Amino acid sequence: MLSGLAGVPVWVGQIASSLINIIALLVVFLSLFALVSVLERKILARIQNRLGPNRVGPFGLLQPVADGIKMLIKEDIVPARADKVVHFLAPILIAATAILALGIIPYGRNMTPFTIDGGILFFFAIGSTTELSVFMAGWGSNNKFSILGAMRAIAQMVSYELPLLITVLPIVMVVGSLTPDAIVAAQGNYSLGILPHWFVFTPWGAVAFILFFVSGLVESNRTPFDVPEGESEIVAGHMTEYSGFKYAIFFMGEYLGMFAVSGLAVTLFLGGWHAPVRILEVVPSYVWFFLKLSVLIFVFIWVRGTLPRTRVDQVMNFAWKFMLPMAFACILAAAVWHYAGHHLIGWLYSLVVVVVVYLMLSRFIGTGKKFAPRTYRFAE
Amino acid sequence: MSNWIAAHLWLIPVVPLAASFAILSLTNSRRSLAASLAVCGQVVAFVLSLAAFWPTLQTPGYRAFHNFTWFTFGEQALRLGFVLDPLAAVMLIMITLVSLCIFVFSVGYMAADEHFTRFFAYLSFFSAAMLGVVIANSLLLLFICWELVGLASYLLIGFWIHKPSAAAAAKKAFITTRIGDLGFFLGMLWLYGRSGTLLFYDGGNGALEQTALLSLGASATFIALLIFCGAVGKSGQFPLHVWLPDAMEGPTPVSALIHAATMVAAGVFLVARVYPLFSLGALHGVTASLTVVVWIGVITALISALIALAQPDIKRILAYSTVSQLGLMMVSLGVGGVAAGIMHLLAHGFFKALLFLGSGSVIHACHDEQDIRHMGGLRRVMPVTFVTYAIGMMALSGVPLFFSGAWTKEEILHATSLWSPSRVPYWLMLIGVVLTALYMTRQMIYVFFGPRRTAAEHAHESPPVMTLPLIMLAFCAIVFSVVLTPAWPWLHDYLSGERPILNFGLFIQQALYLALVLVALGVGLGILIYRRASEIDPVERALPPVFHFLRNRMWLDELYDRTVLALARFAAQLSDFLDRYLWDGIVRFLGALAQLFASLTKGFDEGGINARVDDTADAARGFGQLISRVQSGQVQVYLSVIALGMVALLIFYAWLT
Amino acid sequence: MTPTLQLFLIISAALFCIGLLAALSRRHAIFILIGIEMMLAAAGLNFIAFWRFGPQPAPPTGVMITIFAIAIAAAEAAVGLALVIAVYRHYRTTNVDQIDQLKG
Amino acid sequence: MSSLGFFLIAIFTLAAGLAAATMPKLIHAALCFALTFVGVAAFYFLLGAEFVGLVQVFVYVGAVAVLIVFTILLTPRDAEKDRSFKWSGAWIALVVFGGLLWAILKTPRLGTAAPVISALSVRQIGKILMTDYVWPLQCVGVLLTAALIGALVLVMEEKR
Repeated sequence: MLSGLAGVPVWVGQIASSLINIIALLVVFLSLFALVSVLERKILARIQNRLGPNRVGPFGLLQPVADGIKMLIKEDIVPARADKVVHFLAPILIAATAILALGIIPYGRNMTPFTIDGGILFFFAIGSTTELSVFMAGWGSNNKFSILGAMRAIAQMVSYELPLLITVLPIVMVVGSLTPDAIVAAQGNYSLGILPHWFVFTPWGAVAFILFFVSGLVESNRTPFDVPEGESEIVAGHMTEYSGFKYAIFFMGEYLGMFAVSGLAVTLFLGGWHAPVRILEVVPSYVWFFLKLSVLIFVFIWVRGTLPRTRVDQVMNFAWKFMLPMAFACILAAAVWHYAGHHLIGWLYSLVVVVVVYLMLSRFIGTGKKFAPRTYRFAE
Repeated sequence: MSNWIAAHLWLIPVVPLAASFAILSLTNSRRSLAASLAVCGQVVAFVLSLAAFWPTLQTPGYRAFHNFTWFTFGEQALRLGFVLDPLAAVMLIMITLVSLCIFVFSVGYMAADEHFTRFFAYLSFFSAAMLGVVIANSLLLLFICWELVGLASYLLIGFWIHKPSAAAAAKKAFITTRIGDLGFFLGMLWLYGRSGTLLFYDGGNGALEQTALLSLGASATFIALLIFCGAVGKSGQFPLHVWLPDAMEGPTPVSALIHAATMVAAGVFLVARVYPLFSLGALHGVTASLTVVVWIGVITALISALIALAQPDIKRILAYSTVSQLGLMMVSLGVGGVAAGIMHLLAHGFFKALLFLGSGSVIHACHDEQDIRHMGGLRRVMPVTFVTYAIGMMALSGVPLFFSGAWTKEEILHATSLWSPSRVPYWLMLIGVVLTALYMTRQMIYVFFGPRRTAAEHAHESPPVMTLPLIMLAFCAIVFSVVLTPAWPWLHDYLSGERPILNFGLFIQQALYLALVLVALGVGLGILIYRRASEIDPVERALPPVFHFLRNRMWLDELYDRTVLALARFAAQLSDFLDRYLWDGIVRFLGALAQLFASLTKGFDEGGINARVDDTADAARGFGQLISRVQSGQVQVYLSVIALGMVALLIFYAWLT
Repeated sequence: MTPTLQLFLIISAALFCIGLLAALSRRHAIFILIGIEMMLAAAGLNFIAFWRFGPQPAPPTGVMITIFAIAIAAAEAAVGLALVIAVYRHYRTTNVDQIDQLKG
Repeated sequence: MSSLGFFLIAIFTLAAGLAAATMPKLIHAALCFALTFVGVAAFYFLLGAEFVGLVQVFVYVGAVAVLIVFTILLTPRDAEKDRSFKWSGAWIALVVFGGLLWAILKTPRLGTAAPVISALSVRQIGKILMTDYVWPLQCVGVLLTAALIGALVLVMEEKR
């Protein structure tokens, strides 16, 4: 944006522009973080038929400020024989990677903070470091529960990283580029003015979107798959030994990760900052982006409120036995769609492929393990 | 009929041979069967000989030969054969007849002996071999039978093995004859080398026929002389006669058969058979070889006659007389009187066999006493033996008119007188005749006349089985003279291939008178000297040194002993010495040398090479350990080695550029 | 001092030697793997440097090679680590000096 | 090609590398290892090969570092006792560095500045991968699968 300033050494300009970007990004997403943390508790409450936080500020909107202050005041306890350095670095790394991931998402027409040729790849590269940081957290706190939690988290994240990537593959194949802007541009036009060319409306796109969304849930350790910090089993997983501000940062990292994933989902499948209808193009692009983003976040929270926690082996099985094959099916469908023309027939063919694979998988993956009849044993 | 027997002439020797093998297979107990087998064999042989004799009568100079190939090596074929001619025919008859008489005689004589069957086996084996010699048409076949005869004589002389003297005598006889046979063998080889064939008569190209003879040329005399050595050995001529008197150790029939009639005659027969070789290139009948034969004959005759005078043993006297008579025959052959020699051979065969058998019956009667000085006065006790013995004595000494010996001797003397080179043999022969008469009368007086000394006390006449052959032989000795008289010289002409003509005019010859004088002189001297025969021999009393000289056989045995045997002994010792010290020494020295060398190499090998090899081995192991230390199993060491290697490469690269 | 090829080479050589240092000087088996990975990365860096500083319109073979090198290094790392775990499970130690059963 | 960036990255990478080699604590070494690779990725970015940088980060930081950390986790016994540091290794490394340095300084024509190039787009790389390097790509695919299976087999608990 600020390249126009002349007479300034090139690198000063570069640094200035990148700084501005970063600040803007931070402001937007930190405020969003605060908002969402409250919203989440309110929505969960509403799902659970209760009110949620409404004491602090109007409708409880200042609750995050209160939480923040609480976190700051709380004593930051570090376990004695813990690995101080690693313990300290873990939360920072998680937050940093999350923010970095946000850097490449196009929020509006030419409003992408960093245009990197391999943007998507950058996003996943950064995403993969989260596992390392989770492990650092688990190992740093020198606590069996935290290590166990970290191991589970890493196992889960590693297994779901693959479907995540492969679902993105059809889009990159169709668009032909790894840069988010190109992808959004590809979803630009509308057929008949009212049907946007978003990828989600293509059969393989829909399936890919669902898979992507589920993997996203797993990546950010959200509810149905929040085994790592399953309260009932291993306290807070790798975050057990954290308290005070570090815990807050962990939270922040988690939320930012969620935003990043949903942001990417929006750019890939929901047409980024494109309006749903041609005539609505006048509305500024970023408005559409954030609207779609909020919808996805709502779904995140909604899902967290409704679904029970899954068992670790179920998560693993689901990833390797269902998600991966379906992802490959999407690629196939995308290929069929691409070559059979973009209009109706191609659409039907790819639908057929997806449906066939889905049916086959559901048929064969039947766990076959009948659940043993529930037995009760009363304490003697 | 005639050419059948010529073709099957080989039957004659084979029948007695088969008989001998048959007898050998019998056990000692089958005595009568053995005797009958031997006698029958001899009878068959005699009949066949008569059959063979018959065709030779028809045509004078008859000769039928049959040759067959013995075996072939390469493209050369060795052929043997047998021939029938007057010489062979006559000899066949003489041998078979004499053998027959001796067989019959020995049946009685050997009755007491326990090896009776073996004796007869040897006898028939001997006669078979003798017959083989006679009919052989090849020098090789003759030589083979010649050796078999020698073997038979050895077996028979040494028949009484338990007597060491007999064994020694057999050995002596065999060895001396073998020396002679050696010469014979060389001659044969030489002949074969030159003429290419050993067959006598082979339709023109036999050894004794003109073509081969001419091809021999100068070597004929040497070949003849070599063959004559065989004859000298077998017939006991001068140098090799020493074995014959010792051969008396054998039983008397053996002596009679072998040393009177047949074997010793083989030598003379050989010379007669091979006569063309001797007479090749004769200047009116005289060749070098023949002169040699003459002189050998003369010397032998004289020496043996002298020795016979001093011998106490009855059989030894007869033995020496045989030697002397053989010398006489050799002389006759040498001077060219082949027919005369053969005639004398035949006649001698009969009366010498008679004398031997007579002495046999005397010994038998005197219980095996052989020393004539212990006998005496047997005239009355053994009339038949006395009469037959007297006939034999007169035939031997050559009393003219009735006795065959006289005629043949007269013929020989006549032939000798005609011998051109020198007259000396003639005179010596005359002395020989006198000496023969002398020692025969000495023997007669000692044995049959005078008082009955110790052994003769209870002598008695021999049984008919022994006296019968004596009578038969005596009869032959007398009747044989019929064919010998100059009036009807049938045998002489038969042998020389002419047709005999009867001419009584020649009956009394001038030489006959000479013979009469000589015999009378001999007998007279004998009676004169030995009238008072006693233990001590009159001659001994008169000329003791001469007598002892003769008694000990002119020290010839001792001479031989000191010369030839000494030489042999010396040669043996020399070779032993050489072998023991020289060759053995050399070998041991070489051994020591090898050992020295071995120890040297061992030392060098041990100290030098092995040590060095061990060092290298240790070095290799050390180096190996050094290297293995690099393989420490620690990954980091490997990595650092790689790094250093890279640096080294860099340095090398730097060094290069 | 604009970054020249020589500088890049020196840097990658340095990185290489640090990898070597890691491999050689530490006892734990993991360090060997770390060392190897660093050395491979240094090599990759070299390739890209040469591609970058080479005659320009060159086809990006260097890049290709580096990509494949990275892939292979990843495979190698996986197997290496599996080995380390297997060795540990068997010998109860990861101390490289003690793991010398292949001693010559 | 900003020389400032170059130096910063160089210093950062080498420091991280040295730390990885010399850190007494194993986990710290592993993490520094990850940092080194981030540094190297930065180099790649500097050299204009973003895709390789990203792949580098993706593979090394994402996968290898995690693997290493897991391995460290699975071999607890002497992770702490590992204090010793063998200086012989250091000397050898130094010698090798000297050798390489010598080699680099000796070769001529290395001092050239970086020519201006257009950034290498992922599309180009994709095209080349799919045309010229199809065969190696397949091989690497097979290799990776094999390595995967191999590693699994090695590590699988022997079910006695």
